[in-house]
Amino acid sequence: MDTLMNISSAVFLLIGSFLCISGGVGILRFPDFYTRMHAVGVTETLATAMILIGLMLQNPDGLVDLKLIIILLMTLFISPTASHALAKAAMINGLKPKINRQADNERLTSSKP
Amino acid sequence: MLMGLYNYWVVVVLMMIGFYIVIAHGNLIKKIVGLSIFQTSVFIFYISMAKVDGGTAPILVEGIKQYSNPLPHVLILTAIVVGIATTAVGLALAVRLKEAYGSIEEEEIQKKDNLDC
Amino acid sequence: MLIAATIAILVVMIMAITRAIMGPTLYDRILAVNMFGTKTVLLISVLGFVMGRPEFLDIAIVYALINFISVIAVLRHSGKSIFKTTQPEEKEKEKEKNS
Amino acid sequence: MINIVLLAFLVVIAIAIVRMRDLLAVSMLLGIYGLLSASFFVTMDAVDVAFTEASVGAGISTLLMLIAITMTGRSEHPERHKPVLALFVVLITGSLLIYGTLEMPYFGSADAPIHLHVAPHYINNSMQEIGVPNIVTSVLASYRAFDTFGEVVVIFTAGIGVLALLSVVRRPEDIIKIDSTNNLMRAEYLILRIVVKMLIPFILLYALYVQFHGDYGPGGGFQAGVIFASAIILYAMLFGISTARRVINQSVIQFFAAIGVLLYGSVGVVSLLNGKSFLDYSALSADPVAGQHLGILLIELGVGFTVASVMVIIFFNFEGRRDNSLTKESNKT
Repeated sequence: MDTLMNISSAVFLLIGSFLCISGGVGILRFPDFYTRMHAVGVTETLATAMILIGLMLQNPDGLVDLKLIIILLMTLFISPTASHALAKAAMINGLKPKINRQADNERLTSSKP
Repeated sequence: MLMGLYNYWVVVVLMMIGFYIVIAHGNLIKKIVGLSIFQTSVFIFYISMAKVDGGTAPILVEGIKQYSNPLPHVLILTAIVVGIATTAVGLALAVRLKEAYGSIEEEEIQKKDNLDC
Repeated sequence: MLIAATIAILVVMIMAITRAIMGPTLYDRILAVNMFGTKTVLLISVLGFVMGRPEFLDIAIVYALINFISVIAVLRHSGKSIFKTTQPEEKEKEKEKNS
Repeated sequence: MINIVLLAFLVVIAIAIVRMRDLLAVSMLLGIYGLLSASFFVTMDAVDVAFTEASVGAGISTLLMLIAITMTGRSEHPERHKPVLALFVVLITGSLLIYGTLEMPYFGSADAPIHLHVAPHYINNSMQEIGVPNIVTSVLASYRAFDTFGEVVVIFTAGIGVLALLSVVRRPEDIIKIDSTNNLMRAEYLILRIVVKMLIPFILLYALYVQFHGDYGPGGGFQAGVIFASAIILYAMLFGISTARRVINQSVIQFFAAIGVLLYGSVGVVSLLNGKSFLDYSALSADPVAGQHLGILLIELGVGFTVASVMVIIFFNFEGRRDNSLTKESNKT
């Protein structure tokens, strides 16, 4: 039972770390603000959830698990809300998404027979 | 020696960065930012001194003998809240100066003062 | 495994700091700060387990609860001229004009 | 090991702050700086300090910077002359300080002078004398209570200072104008309003937990006050300052700020009248340990009142000033 818990906790932690890093690569490599925000916003909640679940499996103590669950719930509620607020603020203040129309058109025409 | 004094050297570097911002930049808000960097470096200095190798957080638990020094923690804990309150007073002064002089750049304020005399 | 998670979080922190310093717009920086906040929540919770005193999750809860106040502040004051951004391309055009 | 990495991050951020001209970006970097220093305090076992830094740095400090910058302008003028002299002074001072550190006991050594004098007494005897597991709380609120009293008075004075500098008297038509812009804002952010409305009770409840759990875990009046104030500030930002003022009247907050200091001081006076020294709580009850518990509870409550109300006063006055300058501009045009 103990080894099962340890292994599953390790798996959850590894998945969480991988998601974290992919979000980090996204914030570095993507071309403009909205795509970066997409990378962060999508990975953030799931990565946090995975790492926190991994931690929960490490420790069967009731109070610590309760605190971890509170953190998890709050992150699930707040993180998307913050992303929403930030995107809205950027939009109101006139930051336009970067659109490469030429490339889109080329792709459309090439896909047509 | 490098490992033993690394924390203190970083503290000195941060302190000097804050000091440099305060004396070299003319913008009052930037000066307040510099002051708060300086302040944080002092916090880091105190907390680094309080750490004991093998010690843990100073909250008594059965079975743990070695704790870090609680006294610097107390001093810094209050200093952080006092720090934000005094920073607020500094920002309020900057806001009033902006209303009175139309600028928060040191040189421009001095120029206006000299014109008034 | 906890060590691996800590290292991963630190690597992501480096990436967020890079983005916060590079910019280019204010919103990229706010995004980086926000991301850094959630990563700090994770780092503090993992550190509690690494150091063997996991009862100190209270600090992580504080960050989880009130970390987005600054984003709301930016949203509240947005629409004022001070937050208006010029597009990066426009900036480049202006530079070309000037030179 | 991890503290080395965090300190290196701090230096990088500080250098970036020096070079940056956009003040809003500087305030964002300062937010990262606060987050990093809180993580550093956790690695140094200073959980109470990290808690305070978290509650201050997560919300209020960045917020105040942002509001002040919206009033004073975003960009910093470049310096006219090269600051060679400043660099020279900084380098000289820095190298002298580094020279000073060479004599210091190494980081983490248990026999450094700082660990030999008072700290062992606190660590070994506080459980019998005070009966509180969190040594930081017992030092803060009992052994060095007079010191903390001074700090609370400083915070109170800072609140009065901001009030004197920024408070404005409004005409009724201005209030209506400000209200209408705020109402406009309220209609727009539906999602935010719902989430925040759901969140505020949790934040308030958590602040109360921090306030009363400070004897057993990290926490206490300072942190709880700041968290409580953050909840009110969140409400004020999303539902408008004037709505928030209707809920929590300005004069009531000022009253509470004074009540906190008064409560702290009067606990001291009561123990003085009972024949012990100022702020010696064992005078409060027949059993000294029970007296200590009662005293710590009361003065932490006083600290919480003062800190929370001063933070709310600071925020309300900054925002009120900003609204006022906006209406002045619109009246001119």
